[in-house]
Amino acid sequence: MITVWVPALLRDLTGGQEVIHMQAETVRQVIEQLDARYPGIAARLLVEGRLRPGLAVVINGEVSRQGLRRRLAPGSEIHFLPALSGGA
Amino acid sequence: MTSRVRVEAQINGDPVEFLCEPYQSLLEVLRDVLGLTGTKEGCSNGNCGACNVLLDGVLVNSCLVLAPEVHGHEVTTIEGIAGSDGLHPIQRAFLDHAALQCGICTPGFIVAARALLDRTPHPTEQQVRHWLAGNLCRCTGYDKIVRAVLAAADTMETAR
Amino acid sequence: MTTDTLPADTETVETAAPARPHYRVIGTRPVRPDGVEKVVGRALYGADIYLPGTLYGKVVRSPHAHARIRAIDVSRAAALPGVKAIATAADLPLVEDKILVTGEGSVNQRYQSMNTLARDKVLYHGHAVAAVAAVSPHIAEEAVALIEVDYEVLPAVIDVRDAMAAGAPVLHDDLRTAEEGRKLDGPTNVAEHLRYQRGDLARGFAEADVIVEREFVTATVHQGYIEPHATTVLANADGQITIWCSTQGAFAVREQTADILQTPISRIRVIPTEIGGGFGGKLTVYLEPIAALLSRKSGYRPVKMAMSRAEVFAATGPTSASVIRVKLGATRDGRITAAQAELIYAAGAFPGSPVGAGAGVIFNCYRIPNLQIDGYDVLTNQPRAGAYRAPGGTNAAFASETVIDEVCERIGMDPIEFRLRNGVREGDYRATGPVYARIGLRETLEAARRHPHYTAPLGGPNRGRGVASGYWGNWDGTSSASATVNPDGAVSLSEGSPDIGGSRASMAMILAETLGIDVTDVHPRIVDTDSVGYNDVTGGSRTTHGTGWAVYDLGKKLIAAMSQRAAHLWEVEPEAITFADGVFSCGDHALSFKELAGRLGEAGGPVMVSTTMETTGAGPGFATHLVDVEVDPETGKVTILRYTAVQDAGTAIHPSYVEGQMQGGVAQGIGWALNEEYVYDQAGRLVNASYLDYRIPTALDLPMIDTVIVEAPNPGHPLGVRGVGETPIVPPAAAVANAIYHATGIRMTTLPMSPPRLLEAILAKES
Amino acid sequence: MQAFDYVRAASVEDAVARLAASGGQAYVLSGGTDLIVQLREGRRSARVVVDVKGLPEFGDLSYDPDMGLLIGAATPCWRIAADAAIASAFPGLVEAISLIGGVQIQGRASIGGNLCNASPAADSIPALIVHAAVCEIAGPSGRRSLPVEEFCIAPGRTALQPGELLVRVFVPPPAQHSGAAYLRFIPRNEMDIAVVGAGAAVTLDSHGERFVAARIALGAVAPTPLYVAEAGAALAGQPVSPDTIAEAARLAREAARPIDDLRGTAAQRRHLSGVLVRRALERAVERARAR
Repeated sequence: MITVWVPALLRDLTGGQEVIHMQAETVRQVIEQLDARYPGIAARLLVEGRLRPGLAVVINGEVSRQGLRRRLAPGSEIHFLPALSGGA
Repeated sequence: MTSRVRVEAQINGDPVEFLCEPYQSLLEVLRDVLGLTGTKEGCSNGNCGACNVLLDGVLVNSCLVLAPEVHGHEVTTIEGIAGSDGLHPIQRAFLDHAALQCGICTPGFIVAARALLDRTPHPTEQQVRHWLAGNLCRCTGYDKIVRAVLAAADTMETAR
Repeated sequence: MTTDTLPADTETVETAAPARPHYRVIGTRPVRPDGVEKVVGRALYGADIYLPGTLYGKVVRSPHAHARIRAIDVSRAAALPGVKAIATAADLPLVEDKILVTGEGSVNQRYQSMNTLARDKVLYHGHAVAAVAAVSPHIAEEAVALIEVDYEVLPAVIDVRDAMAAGAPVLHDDLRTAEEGRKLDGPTNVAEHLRYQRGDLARGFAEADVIVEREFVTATVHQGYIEPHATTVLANADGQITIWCSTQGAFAVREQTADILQTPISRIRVIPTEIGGGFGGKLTVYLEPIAALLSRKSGYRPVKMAMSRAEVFAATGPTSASVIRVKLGATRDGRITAAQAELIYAAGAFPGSPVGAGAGVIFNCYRIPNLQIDGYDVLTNQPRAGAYRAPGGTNAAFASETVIDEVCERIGMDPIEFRLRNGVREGDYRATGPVYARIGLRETLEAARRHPHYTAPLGGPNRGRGVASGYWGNWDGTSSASATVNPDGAVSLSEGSPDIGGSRASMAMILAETLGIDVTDVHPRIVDTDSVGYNDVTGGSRTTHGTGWAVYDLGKKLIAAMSQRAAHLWEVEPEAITFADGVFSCGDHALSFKELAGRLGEAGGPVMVSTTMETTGAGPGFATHLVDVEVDPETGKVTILRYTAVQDAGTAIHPSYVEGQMQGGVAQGIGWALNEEYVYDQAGRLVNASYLDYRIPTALDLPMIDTVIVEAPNPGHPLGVRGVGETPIVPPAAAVANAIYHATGIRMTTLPMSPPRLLEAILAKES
Repeated sequence: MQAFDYVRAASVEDAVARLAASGGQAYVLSGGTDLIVQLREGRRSARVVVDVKGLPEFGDLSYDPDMGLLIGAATPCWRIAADAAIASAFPGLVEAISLIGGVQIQGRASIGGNLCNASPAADSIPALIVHAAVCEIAGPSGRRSLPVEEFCIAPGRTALQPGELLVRVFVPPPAQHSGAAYLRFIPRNEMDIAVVGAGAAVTLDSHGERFVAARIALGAVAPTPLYVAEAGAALAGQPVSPDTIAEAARLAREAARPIDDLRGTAAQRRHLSGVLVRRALERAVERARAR
């Protein structure tokens, strides 16, 4: 099971849902499933099929540089954070 | 049109002769004409001490001295501080006490500290701080610089 | 040449398990390898490069805060004998949007181009408009005065509150507010709105016994590095461009210059000189693309450019002024129930303030069940905000840590006790979301509470003691390095992280530790962009972590390569070779690293290894600071009597330089707290662009700064390292403000807490 | 840096002739710590600078307990401060000149330069005023004297006429039972321009209980350094007490005509005028009693 924390300004799309659990093996799958459940989310996270510039995917506290290809171990927690926070 | 000035001076013990514009600073001539780039430019208006040199043994900002003014005088720059063994005790102390980080202000501090210890061989911490207040350092918070100067004073006393 | 005695002011606290390994080199205090050159004045910095035939470049800068450029007439300047080239924005190619992450924030290259030379509008006092190259600095200066720019002056906006108001002058007609992947309607100065949110804010505040809410205002401040920006650039007719410059990142200079000039990146070679301070201010290019243009246009002569101190203040990247609102609720027994913050940061002329990082700092020290943080990146007619040591962190912590002090006072709880009750530890979630691995906040709090400073008598009237903690996320990033073994057993190390505060010493120590050799037998060099693999900038407190890890990896590769040579020599399989305590052995055979190095000629030849790593695992840094102040109630002047900084360094490689980072960060934080600020006139012109009137602390303004290094090893790094450079600037403004309160009973909510401001508050309180 | 010529004056007459012939385009160069910055930043423009440091009178420094103190206009501050006899006789003056810049500035800066730069915030001028110092001026029609308080007439402007230059400053010997002090307020502890400066000189009766005479001057609160005659006059004949000192401080505060600028606010300067005059008077009294 993967735990996905929905960015605060996208929660209007998830009906206020803060945390979403799902089965997924990659970040790409996470976004696809999010978009399937809450249409419109992918358009806010991606630009031309890639992660939006300035957006970082944080997996278990670590910023990933592998973008959508990044594989996820079971139990992973995912945050989408502004990249400009300099590792914060 | 201004005319260039011929200047003869002693620089770090050597007789030196150069031509300069009348409005060039000693700092510019040291760096651009004489290749003595150890003297640094931090502000060019007398507020940071990076360009400190000794003029007839007196500590001055070389950015506030016109090059023609040193005609007939003695100038000591950072390049002239070390003795024959390569390092002055103040330089040694700066290394041992990690008294530099980026190092850009270091030549000015060392020249200033040399002028202090020439005049006041056993300064207090407060005297060191007062004397060095015209030298800005943005890296260290001055702690290790002050300690290095105090330690150098001790070393020089032991050597005396 | 190792001085391994600790100065009396330093205490190193090793924390509970996992036990720190025994190190032979790490934790000692050798003389830095680049030290002698620096103390004798022979080290070459940005302005110290002199090539034959060099021209001198100078920049024409806007005298207005906001104006449209109607026309630029360069004819009189071009006619001046000795002038060899003139450049304006017309010489720059158009650059598309491209976000470049620099480690301390991100930057859009289109805006970088517009910042390099103003295209249609000047957006701040000091904005570059044109540049000249001439045979002497004096002629270049005269030529600058002969360039006539026809401006249509526009209304300017400096304060973020004004910039957000309806009817404010808009800097960029095409800017729309970005909000998590969508753009809002209508022209604006608000470039971005970001939000962190968790739990139920209303319920959290309802549970609180005490709620404190305050608004804070902080001024624009500058990094104040002593070395002004300087570069020499030589463009060749074959398209090759060589750049000598003082920078925190040679590869960053290469990429930015390539984008701005639309030149293939491989045709640019950047040779980093020694760097005279940066603190985030030397991550982006200002002069390099201009000098390259001038070099091309002058018939491919080298062009040297160096900023004056006034240009450094007016036209580089200071950090943001801000308005921050904080509301915090807690129970009487000292538990935070809810926290809310709104951070508005001035970005200057182009988007990219560190508001995101500030939003990360503001509550990340604490476990907060219900919270909301809103950040706004707002354009103003000021130079584009650059990074400055823990960008956005000092102002954020000034707000949150003084509010916490007030909460403690209201519930009658010791401020360290309160922080221990709420402070984050491993497994807690950051206010910004992700979970923490092992961290050292609590260790810093406990060490501060144990420190004699915390209970020492204040010793006089008008004195007060302040406490504040601070967080910085730190960065890991990409590092490359290579090493070769010399016949005498010394190792030459080539790295690409500009050494801004002694990192060569740490790199040499890490390699010496790994190889079991003396630190003096490692010769580190910072090399150019053609001579080492890619390196991210020296920023984000990443160098000892990231480049240190790469160097550690090099050490492992060297051991493997040397083991092969030993195997060859002894005619055994490489797996049979063991390496321990600096000695390769197999059966009766044993050779030290040095001995084996001397026999490489017969053992299979020279050894060279290289590595390139995208490192991970940057461990967040935490600090707790104590400060005693005395306030002159008749003048409003604050004297810093005593300062103790406690910080978790994970593993302190070279304790002297860890202490140096702590002391330097504290000094800058004190300057920010008490005196430093940009002062503008009514028309938005900067009026204090000098060290005389932009008042950084002198040696007479500071006491000795005591340091306590706590070591809670970072599990994300093979040596337990965490970055130390930025965290120490986070707590000082808050700590000083809290101390001023305890001395005077006045809560200062504006930075700097300069004498006129504090005096006004004192007089208002008295009447 | 703008282009200008550099000449060494061969004599006072030579300097006067060059200044007179320059049409206002010549500046006298002594320590250069203000002039060179101003020329570099374009705040003053010159065709020629006339270096007077080689002229004998300009480097004078002599003190005689009966005759007083004579300071050449180009004598660097460090030489004055290093003279123990002068420091003991004129502690307020030495206090003031020791505050001009850091030691690097002290190595060059001179009292003559501080006067001729005519900054409202100049540190040495209030101290010279309270010591009743007199300027010795050379010009086309010979020498003349001028009380220091009349030397500055506007920010950056002095009473020197075309062709005139300041040669020396004369400070009369301190009276019996007298003491002086100079204090300034700056945000840091060094390297700043005075937000307010205050000089005070007092002469007490032989018991040290009553003011015989007093002079008070302020810096940075008016277009020129300000001699506050009425504040000193109010003390003459009065007992030394917190009340009389407070009254003098009040008069000084009221005489101040400060402005807001980047270095301070008018309200802050007015307030500090009173505080610093009180503190300077207290210190001057202490010194007078100790003598």
